[in-house]
Amino acid sequence: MLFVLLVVVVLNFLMLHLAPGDIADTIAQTMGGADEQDMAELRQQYGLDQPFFIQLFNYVIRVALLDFGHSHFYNLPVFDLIMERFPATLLLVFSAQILSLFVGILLGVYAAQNPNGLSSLFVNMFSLFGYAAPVFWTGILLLIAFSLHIPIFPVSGMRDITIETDNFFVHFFDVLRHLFLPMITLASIFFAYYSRLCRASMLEVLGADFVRTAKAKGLSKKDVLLKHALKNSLSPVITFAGLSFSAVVSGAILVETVYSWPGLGTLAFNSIISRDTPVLLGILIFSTLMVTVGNLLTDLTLKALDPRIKI
Amino acid sequence: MEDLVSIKNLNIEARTRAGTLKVVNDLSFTIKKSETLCVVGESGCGKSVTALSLMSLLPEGILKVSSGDILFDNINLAQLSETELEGIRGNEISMIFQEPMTSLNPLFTVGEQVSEVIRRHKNLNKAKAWVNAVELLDAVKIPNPDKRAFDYPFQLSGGQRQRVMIAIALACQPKILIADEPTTALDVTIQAEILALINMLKHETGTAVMFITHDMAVVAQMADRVVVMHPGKKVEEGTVHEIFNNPQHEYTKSLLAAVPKLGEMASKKYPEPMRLVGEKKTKALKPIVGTNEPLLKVNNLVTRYPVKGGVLRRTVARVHAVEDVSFTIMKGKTLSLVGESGCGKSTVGRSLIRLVEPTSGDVNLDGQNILSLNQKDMREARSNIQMVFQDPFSSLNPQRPLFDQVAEPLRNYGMVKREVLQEKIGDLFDRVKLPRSFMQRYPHQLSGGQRQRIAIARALALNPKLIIADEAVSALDVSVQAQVLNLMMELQVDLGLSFLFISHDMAVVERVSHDVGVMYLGRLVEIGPRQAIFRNPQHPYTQDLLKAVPIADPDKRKSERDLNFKPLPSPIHDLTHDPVPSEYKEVAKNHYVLTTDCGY
Amino acid sequence: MNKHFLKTLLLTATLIFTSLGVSFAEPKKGGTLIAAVGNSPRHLNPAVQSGIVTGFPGAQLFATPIRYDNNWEPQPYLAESWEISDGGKTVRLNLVKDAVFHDGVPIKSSDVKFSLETIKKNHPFKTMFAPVVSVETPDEHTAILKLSSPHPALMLAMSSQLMAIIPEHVYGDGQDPKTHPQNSENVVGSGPFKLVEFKSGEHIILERFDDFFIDGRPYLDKMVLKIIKDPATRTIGLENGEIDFYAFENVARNIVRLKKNDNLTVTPDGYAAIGPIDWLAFNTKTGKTADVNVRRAIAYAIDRNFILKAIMLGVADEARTGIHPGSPFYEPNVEPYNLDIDKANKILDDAGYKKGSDGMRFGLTVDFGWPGLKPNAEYTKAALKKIGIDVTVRASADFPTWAKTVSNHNFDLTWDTVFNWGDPVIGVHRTYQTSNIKKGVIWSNTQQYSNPKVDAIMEKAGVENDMDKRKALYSELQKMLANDLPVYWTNTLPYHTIYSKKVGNPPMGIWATSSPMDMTYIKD
Amino acid sequence: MLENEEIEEPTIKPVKEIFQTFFKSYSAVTGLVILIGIAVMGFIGPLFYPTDPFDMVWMPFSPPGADGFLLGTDYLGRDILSQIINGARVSIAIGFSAALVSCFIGVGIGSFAGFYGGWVEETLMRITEFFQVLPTLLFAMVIVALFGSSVLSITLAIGAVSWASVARITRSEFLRIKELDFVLASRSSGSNNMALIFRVILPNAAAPIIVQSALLVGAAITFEAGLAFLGLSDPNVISWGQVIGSNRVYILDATYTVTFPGIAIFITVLAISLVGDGLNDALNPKLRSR
Repeated sequence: MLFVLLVVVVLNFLMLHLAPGDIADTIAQTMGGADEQDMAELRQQYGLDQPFFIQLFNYVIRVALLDFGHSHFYNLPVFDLIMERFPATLLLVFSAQILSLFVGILLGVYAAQNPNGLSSLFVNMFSLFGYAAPVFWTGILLLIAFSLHIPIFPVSGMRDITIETDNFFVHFFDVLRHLFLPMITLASIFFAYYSRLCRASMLEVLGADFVRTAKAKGLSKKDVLLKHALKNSLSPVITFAGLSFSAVVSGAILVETVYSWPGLGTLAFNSIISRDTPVLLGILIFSTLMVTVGNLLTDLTLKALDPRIKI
Repeated sequence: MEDLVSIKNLNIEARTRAGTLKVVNDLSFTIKKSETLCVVGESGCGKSVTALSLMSLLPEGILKVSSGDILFDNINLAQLSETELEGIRGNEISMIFQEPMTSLNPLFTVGEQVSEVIRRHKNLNKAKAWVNAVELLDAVKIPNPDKRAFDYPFQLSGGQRQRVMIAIALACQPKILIADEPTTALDVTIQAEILALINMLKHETGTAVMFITHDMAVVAQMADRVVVMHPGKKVEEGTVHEIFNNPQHEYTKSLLAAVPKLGEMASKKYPEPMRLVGEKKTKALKPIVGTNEPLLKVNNLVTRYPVKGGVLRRTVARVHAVEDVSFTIMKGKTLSLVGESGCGKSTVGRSLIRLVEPTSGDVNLDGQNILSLNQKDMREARSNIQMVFQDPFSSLNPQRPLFDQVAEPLRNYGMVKREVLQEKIGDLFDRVKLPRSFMQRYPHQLSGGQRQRIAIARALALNPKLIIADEAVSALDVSVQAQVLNLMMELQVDLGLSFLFISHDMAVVERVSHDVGVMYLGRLVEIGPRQAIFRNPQHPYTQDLLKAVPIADPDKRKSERDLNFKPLPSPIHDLTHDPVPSEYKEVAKNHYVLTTDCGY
Repeated sequence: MNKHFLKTLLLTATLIFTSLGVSFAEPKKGGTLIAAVGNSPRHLNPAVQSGIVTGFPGAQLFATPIRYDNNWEPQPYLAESWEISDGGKTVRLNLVKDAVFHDGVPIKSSDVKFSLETIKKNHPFKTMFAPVVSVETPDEHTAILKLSSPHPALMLAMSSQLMAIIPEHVYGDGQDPKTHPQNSENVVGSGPFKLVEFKSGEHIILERFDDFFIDGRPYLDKMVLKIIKDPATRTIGLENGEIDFYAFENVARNIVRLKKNDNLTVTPDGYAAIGPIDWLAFNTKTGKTADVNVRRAIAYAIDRNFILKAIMLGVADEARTGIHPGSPFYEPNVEPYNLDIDKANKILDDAGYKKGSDGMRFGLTVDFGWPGLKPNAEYTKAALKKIGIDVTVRASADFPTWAKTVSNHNFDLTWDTVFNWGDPVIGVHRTYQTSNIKKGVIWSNTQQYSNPKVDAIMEKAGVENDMDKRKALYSELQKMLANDLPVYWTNTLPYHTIYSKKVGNPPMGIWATSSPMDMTYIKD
Repeated sequence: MLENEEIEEPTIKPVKEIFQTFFKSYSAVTGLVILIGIAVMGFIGPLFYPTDPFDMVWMPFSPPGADGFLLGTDYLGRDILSQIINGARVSIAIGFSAALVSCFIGVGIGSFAGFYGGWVEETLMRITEFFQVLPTLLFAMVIVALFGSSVLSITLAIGAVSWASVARITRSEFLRIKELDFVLASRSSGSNNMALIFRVILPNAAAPIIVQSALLVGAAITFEAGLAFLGLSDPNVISWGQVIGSNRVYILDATYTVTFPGIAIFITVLAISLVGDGLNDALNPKLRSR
């Protein structure tokens, strides 16, 4: 994990270095321009006149001390900026992941019972839709449908800031209402993966010797399916869920942009438009961290599920 | 006695892409209360399918009973609802399977899995069922059952898992226990224990047993009556003595002829091919004499694998796979290495041609020290030693035609010009008795025996001096095994080959070897001429091992009290472990016995 | 039935009753205005940050010496009166007596002096206060600005957004005002609203400042500025009533759509001082566009009408020169370069740019300054193909990259939107002056256009206090520029304000939302 | 007595049988037909429908069907049908070349890691792991944003971020296959490492790699669309994603400008995944009985 973070930090720095134009350029242009002398001053201020390796070293040290630099666009420390947005993305990513896992497993188990039947075909088609439709497109269509034509969900944001109450539940349900469409949109991509994987894995497990043993014990169909088979077929699904964390985060960027969800995705989008590179790279580090933690959680879940796994 | 199970004119069909296929054809037999019926036959004869149909557990959509009746306790199983069947399964009919490694659910403790079946059929509460389960584990002789009940299957050895399966099967005192090849995947010592356990429990509870196996030796040990099956049909039925002493059907006869029986070579100094039913009687079965000129000398061979661990992936321990092993193979002779799984015999074979890199020792082939060669010279040296592997399904590249596979070594060494390659390969096909028309076929178009022939042809292509046959016949049905063994012996005579024959099957080893080495936990515990080892085993391990081997003769049944095996210790040691060198005592000419500790 | 339910019922009934009733003509106190903002501001201190994004919250948080009504007339604000003397070289401001900052500290003339100096030093609009030599503070409520020359733009420069009065006791602590922490949080302002919360990219919440120096104002209790970047999302929000107010809408399609909505008012009023003009700028120094004939041919090949009708859907106005048509200095009688493909081809043929075998003469690149101009750039590609110019559209992912390219003069053509900022001296001169060819500085004279006559006229117009004479000078300037064509001006950017019918008195001065909304209220 | 064992199911089937299995599946054939149709449309279509996608041919925002424009016109009056026809070429080309790039990197890294083991594997898999946790879209955004949005940079960016799955699959296949006896046999009959990797193991590992790469094509197309949606596309070429991205502001009134290219992407990705499923069934004998 530390290694991954170190690599991303170094990679960040390399990209910054290789890309045309440096931070001083960007700052100068954002403020409306600067002459040669101002530029030199800026470069010195940001340590850009130092040799490559010293700059790299300084960058790594700064990141290690949680100093991701300063956003010249928002005029805030990048770390503060990211911490402000981080919870929203975390909420979206994890709720979508859990929802898609839940629905995917449900569909997969359902389809596995009759692998060649109509229900299986239906599950397959349903999940393929989520897989093949670009997530931002799904988002736009849902937005038009459920915020404009049938306005039952809010258009944007995460909270209705006009609510004036300290009641926790009011706020909770308000966030839930805002979360609903983005979460469904993001989860829709992964219904496909999880349900197909769960179906395949269930089919494989249903052919396993120990399922035959369970049947030979005289257990009911339900017990065989939900107790013996399901628990065993979860591992590949959860493993894959861990691997797809980075894809979920990627999807979240698009979904956030569509729904103006105040998370790292919109921040990243905005940072691109304003070439706020420190923020962008900070987000990259943070989301890598988020994915790594997600993977760790997956490993822990797998371990809880399967006594054979040691970490 | 009363019939417990009665199968009448049973037909079972398989649905395949090619259409429906009859797997079981008009089969009828009965099982009486408290008797052991062995159903014997080679792979694909329909014996396991019959067992599953008795459980009504044929895989849906693939196999189907097309006609016939299965009566259990005078109830026609076909007329029962699924719920009623669930009440019978595990309760009145129960079953154990071939693979103890996969037959238990890996995610539940064994206690849970045993108590589950009790709760299902006996309506006990959780705590009582657990107590009952622990008692059952004790009954199947699992040590410390109250503690082991909390273990997961992966924490148990293969033999213990099969005991758990037996505990599950016998939990509700079923009227019949179906055992489908329950010992095939186990080592011979464990097999002996499991067979003894089944026999003991059978006598205690009076349950009937339907025992399915391909192994005539096991049949001889277990059966009261025998049903012999040959593709889908019953060819013969009778008591165990009738079948062994006076077989009627040609197939039964050929099957018995193909089974090597431990002890039948005791009087012969040199190995010789088997006489198989159907072959011309006139064919001379000459003993294979060989020479006394050493070909391969192995001294103090040690092979250890690192075990990596921790954050930095450092080596934290070592697997001591081969520990101070020395032996010599003579030109034109066969040395067999025997031992149970994990004893290091395969690693010895692979170390010799450096498929795994030995840690230390000398390997001297015809005066050339193999371990000191550089990569290029090693490549040359490999042409003198070739290997034949165990699994006929994985030993050939599925994507290349057979011609290419046999030609591969020749091409690699650039030994033969292109024009004569065709002819040379043709010769090799002739040698292993495969039609030349097979040259453009792919491996999947071949049977297992044919594949092993191809593997042998490939090994022969470079005119090697030594062939390492690593369990080369273990995966084959007995009749095919006998043919391949005969072929190997024939080639040995014709080409003056030496073999290092690695096997776990004592009866086969007795048939083919000049010399035998017994391995245990990485060490050679005893080595000497075949006759000396089998007739006069000196090391306690060799003695126990020989005791465990079932003999394909119902008159030579083993009794339970002979059995007392120790569990195999772990070959993994930490880095500081410094094993003592192996020291041997020569008890007779060329017969050496390990005197230092080997862990047994 | 419990008490709570009764109460709710009563409340609902009241609400229905009042909403059905006639709305009050008189402004009413209380209520929350939900406004949308198209982008997240960098921070909230307009003294060191230009732009309309900071301008909106900035004008609510900070008061300016004067403010303008919608007839370009200066009105008292923080300065209750002012006198101009010495031929325009001395300006005396008399401040309101009881004004205080949000932390309760009185606003003194020294704060005005500090603010002006800070702006002069840090604000990108260098011409705004360039002639101001010094500020004298004879007493706490009087500030006297001394100028080196008359400066007609000064009054405008002292109004909304451009001259925020910031507290010296906060920003004078030695930190760089451009990166001062209190630019974003704990803002101590001087305006009608104080900051409750600023979450970048999410929202800005403002609430009424009770000690505001104009009694009874502001009317609103609270303003919530939601930051919503996606135009479609904003539009849906306005349509389903989640958002009451949005200014600076420039997506023509949305304007047309929202105009059809009975619950909303859509108006282009209130942007006179912003003066945004879309134009196609040429590199007049290097490349093919250094030739005025090429520039003219391009101008003839581009159909301004198409841009107005098809891209802008008729909601934008024609702009023939660099001065906004809403400005009193606008001169419409210049060569308009109406679409004439034949003429364009002829000019190029005559100038010696022959068509090649593929029908193409030469290639050019076109950049664009912000995503809204992408259609214009794409249109340019299609339009210039007809006169044999092969145009490659260069997309910069971000503003700084484009700005760097253009300000370093590495371009052929670029689409851009440039603001007049009220007076030509502030927003117009900068793009044509020879002296303002500043490499690396965007919205300077990046065309590198240089004409001594033009320079001379601008110099004169900049200090001319007589309105008619000034108009004449600017008229001549516009004609000369149209002839040299360093830039081909097409249209105004169609800024519109959209607000719900329940909003009373939306800001309709010349500065749109960059002016204080102390008079805005919510009808019942 | 002759050998009479049953011939078991082949583990890897010859080409002919693969084709047979593939073409027996209706969904796979449908997918293939659609895919070929789209490719034909993209590459030959412009000959029959020569309208330049960049030309303004009619009034902006003509609804579909009106005035002879089947799918209507966009905000500049450009023909959306022509954009979809021409966009197919770019979208498919980017999809395939990006998948090819990832396949190349993934197979290279995966096969060497799986074959050599030890520190080589350790290092290579750490790198793979890194690319696995890197949020791909974000990383590609950074690359494109920093280095400019041209077709090349977009293709390379997509290729560079999506190879991890191929590498993992290749490695695990190599780990599995290299233990099989025929590899040992080939080694003991004198094959060198390169021959083992490329002539012996890789052909046997091809099936899952091909299936994964096929799916990557679909993923790359959506990926490109996602980048274009965020405004990171090359404005000088028409791709479906770009059509969506640039029409995005008009979705409320001219929803069709976004709907049609969205449907085009949807159908293409769907077709690719159907083909992928078909390939999977045809190449993977384990799944056949299901």
